[in-house]
Amino acid sequence: MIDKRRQTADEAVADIKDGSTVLIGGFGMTGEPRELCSALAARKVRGLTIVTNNAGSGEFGIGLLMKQGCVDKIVCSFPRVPGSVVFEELYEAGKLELEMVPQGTIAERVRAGAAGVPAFFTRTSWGTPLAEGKEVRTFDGKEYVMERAIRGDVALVKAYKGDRWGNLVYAKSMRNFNPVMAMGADLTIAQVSEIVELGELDPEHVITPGIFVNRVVQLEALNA
Amino acid sequence: MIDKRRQTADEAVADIKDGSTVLIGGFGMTGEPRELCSALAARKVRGLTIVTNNAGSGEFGIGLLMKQGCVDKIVCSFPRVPGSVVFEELYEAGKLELEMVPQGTIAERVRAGAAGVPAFFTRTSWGTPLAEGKEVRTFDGKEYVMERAIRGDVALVKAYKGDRWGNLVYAKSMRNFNPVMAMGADLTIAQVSEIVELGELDPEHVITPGIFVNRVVQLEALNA
Amino acid sequence: MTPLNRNQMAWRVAHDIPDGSYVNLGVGMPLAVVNFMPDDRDIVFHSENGLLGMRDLKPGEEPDSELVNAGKRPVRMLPGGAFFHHADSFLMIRGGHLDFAVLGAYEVAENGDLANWRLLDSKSAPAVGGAMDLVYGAKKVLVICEHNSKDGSPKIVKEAKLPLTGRECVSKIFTDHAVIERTGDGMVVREMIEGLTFDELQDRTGAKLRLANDWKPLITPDLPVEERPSRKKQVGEI
Amino acid sequence: MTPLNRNQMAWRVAHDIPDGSYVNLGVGMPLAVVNFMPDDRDIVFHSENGLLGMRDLKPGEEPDSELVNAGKRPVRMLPGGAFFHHADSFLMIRGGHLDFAVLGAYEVAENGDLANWRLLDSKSAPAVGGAMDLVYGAKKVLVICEHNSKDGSPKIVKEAKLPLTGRECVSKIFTDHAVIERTGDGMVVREMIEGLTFDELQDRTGAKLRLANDWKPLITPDLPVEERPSRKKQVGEI
Repeated sequence: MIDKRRQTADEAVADIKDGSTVLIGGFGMTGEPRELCSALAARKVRGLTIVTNNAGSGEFGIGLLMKQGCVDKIVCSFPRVPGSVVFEELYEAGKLELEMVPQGTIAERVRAGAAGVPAFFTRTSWGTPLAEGKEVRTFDGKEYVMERAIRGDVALVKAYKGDRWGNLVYAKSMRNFNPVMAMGADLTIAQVSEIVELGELDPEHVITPGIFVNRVVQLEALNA
Repeated sequence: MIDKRRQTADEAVADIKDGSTVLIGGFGMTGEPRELCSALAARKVRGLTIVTNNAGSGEFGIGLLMKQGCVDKIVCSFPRVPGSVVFEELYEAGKLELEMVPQGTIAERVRAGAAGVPAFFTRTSWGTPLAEGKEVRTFDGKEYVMERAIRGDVALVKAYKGDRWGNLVYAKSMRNFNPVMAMGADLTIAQVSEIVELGELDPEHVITPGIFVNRVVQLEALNA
Repeated sequence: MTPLNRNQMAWRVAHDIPDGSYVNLGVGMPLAVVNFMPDDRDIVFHSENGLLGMRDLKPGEEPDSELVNAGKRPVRMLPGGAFFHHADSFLMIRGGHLDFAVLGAYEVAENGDLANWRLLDSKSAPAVGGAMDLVYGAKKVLVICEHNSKDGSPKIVKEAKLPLTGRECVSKIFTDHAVIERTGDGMVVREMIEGLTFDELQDRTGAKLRLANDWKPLITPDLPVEERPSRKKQVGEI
Repeated sequence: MTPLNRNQMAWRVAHDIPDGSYVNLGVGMPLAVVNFMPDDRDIVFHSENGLLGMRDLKPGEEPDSELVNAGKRPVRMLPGGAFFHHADSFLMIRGGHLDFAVLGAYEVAENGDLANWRLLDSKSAPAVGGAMDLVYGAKKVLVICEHNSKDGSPKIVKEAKLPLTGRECVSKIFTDHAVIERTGDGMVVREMIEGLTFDELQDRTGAKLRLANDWKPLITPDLPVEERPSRKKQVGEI
């Protein structure tokens, strides 16, 4: 029987290793898998590379992971948001490596890693400092930058509902990076507001099919 | 006001030009935009390149397009299915150019064209005759084949329901190539079983957002 | 001579976008454009976090923490809207499916180069967001910015000195002084505010301008800017 | 000595797939595997046209023309299934998300090369479908095929002569005579049907085999193959 349910966030993240590359869904606080991040932070893992869009607000979730010294490097597009105090402090003290990647390039690199594509070309960042050191190639008279895939050891995502096969649906704009990150790692862990019976999610409406998801844990209710 | 509705298939395809590259959704007969293909065939356009998975069954839809002499070249993965008599006759007579592309490579090349990616690398077809003449490159010790994007002038797709903004939902396995082709062309035309009021399609359940679709025409009811 | 305020600039941009367009609004000043769309136009606003068909909340409407725009502010959805994930959202952007992107600017160069993501003297971390995706992805890039910085230096320059967001990507610039189009034949002034001469405008501009033969006065309604409680400005708000 | 029939071969493959696996079945003989899955295992079948969690129709169940598998035959969905489009479906295949692909074969070489999409003497058009995606994409590729062609020539060969589908990609071969695993140390026979000696098996095989120390007899239940109305065989049915 396939049963990907886990009882607690602690149990769900118990075996994540030091030095892992961890993809984290969410866009600002919307769709951030905060409880999974906090459970991981509580384990005081070390040497993580995290791939996510923003660098956390306050001292919870992604912010707590950084605060606890778990993170060596962050790959993101927009680290600073109101309240990204932990990031700013660590970055300015030189204690955190930052790889700045355009938002769409993060999404496409993670998707490429999920799709067996080791590298692709994109116009984005051509002629800018973010293309420095990258291969540039001309197709049909236009220059493009070669980008490499990102593959996670782990993905932490947040969804609205899930089932024991790992199927997920989201609510409104919490979808954002979550389905992308969910595809992109060897071990994908989802926190959901509600675990429903198998068959309750309409197969037409499933956004993340369970094949991408290894563990599902039910946490707080949506908007609770 | 955005109103992408058209009254008939004939009206919807009236301005498709000779020599166009036409992406066609469907997998065998499931999800084939048959009436749009037939309307295009009736116009006796010439010199089309069609990109699709199969090469039509019988003398309707894609089969009729070929029968009427509209097609110079077909890009597909699996031309022969029971009833693909028109294809077989033209191909064996040397009247139809065939570009054989693995099924996933068709999907990925069309998606790349939709996503502004001019080329990408894939393991698929490495070491086989279908990689001949293609650039091979090694990443992390494994060889990959470079594939170029496909971009359509036109896409013909079939969906279950649509609205006047061009949002589409599908029914079961008719989804197949349709949402992929819908993203991949400058002019996307959808035939649907039912046009519903704006707002009737739940934004959580829209599969093809209207941004990809230029025209929607209501044809036969599903399973009619 | 009275320069436009931010609302008037947003109003002017809004009236340049034709019915039926798909539009992305950058974080900061561009976000105000949504408030001034003419009622008779169906415009579909795209937000890079995965929304099509969004609008600002109506006064008194309850915000939903799960429904925010790219600036992380609560919005609502129009009938006909759709949700999708980030890879699909940036496929839309990067694949040329958007008609317009409206972006802020630190500098726009004579050749259309845009710099809007990083200041040279900044000690803190950079933040690029989706700007580099939008500049090459949207069919047309509209820039909305003050004509001059607070110290009087021009934002429309001969050559950009700041790190670029994209090369030769800007189509049209909407400032508090003028509407300027980038053409194959250089920067052309289409509209100027009343009481400003072309020579005065050129003096305030680093790039070489040309006045269109059919130029018009830049006129907008009175649109007072409400005082909002001050808050720390977000990076990327230009 | 009685070679297995097609159903028995499919049964044997089915019993090799552990609980919880995600599996794609190629068109033709592999499709029969779905009928013989042990009841106590949750196996999620993937179909490249965009289904996860499909099963064959139950006897008497009404077919739905909108719900077909990769062989274009009607199927049903289990609770927990999902629909998706072709780009996502092949992302699953090519990105390594499937545990097993079960494929037919014209030839399997000693080094694991597979040829299963094109015969040399064929005058008609080739047809590759999703085979080239599956051979490199699935974590393990299981081959189901008769041990010998109708003319007696081996399908497991020293070197493939037909156009390849993929290189060094086959993990395990299930024939009507034996179960053979490709190891770092060559082709190893894990099971043989009763009444067959290893020398006889080697005689019927082009590749060099080695008999595992712990080899077992290849035993399956009686599973008669029903006579079906003959129909034109589809290309790709191997």
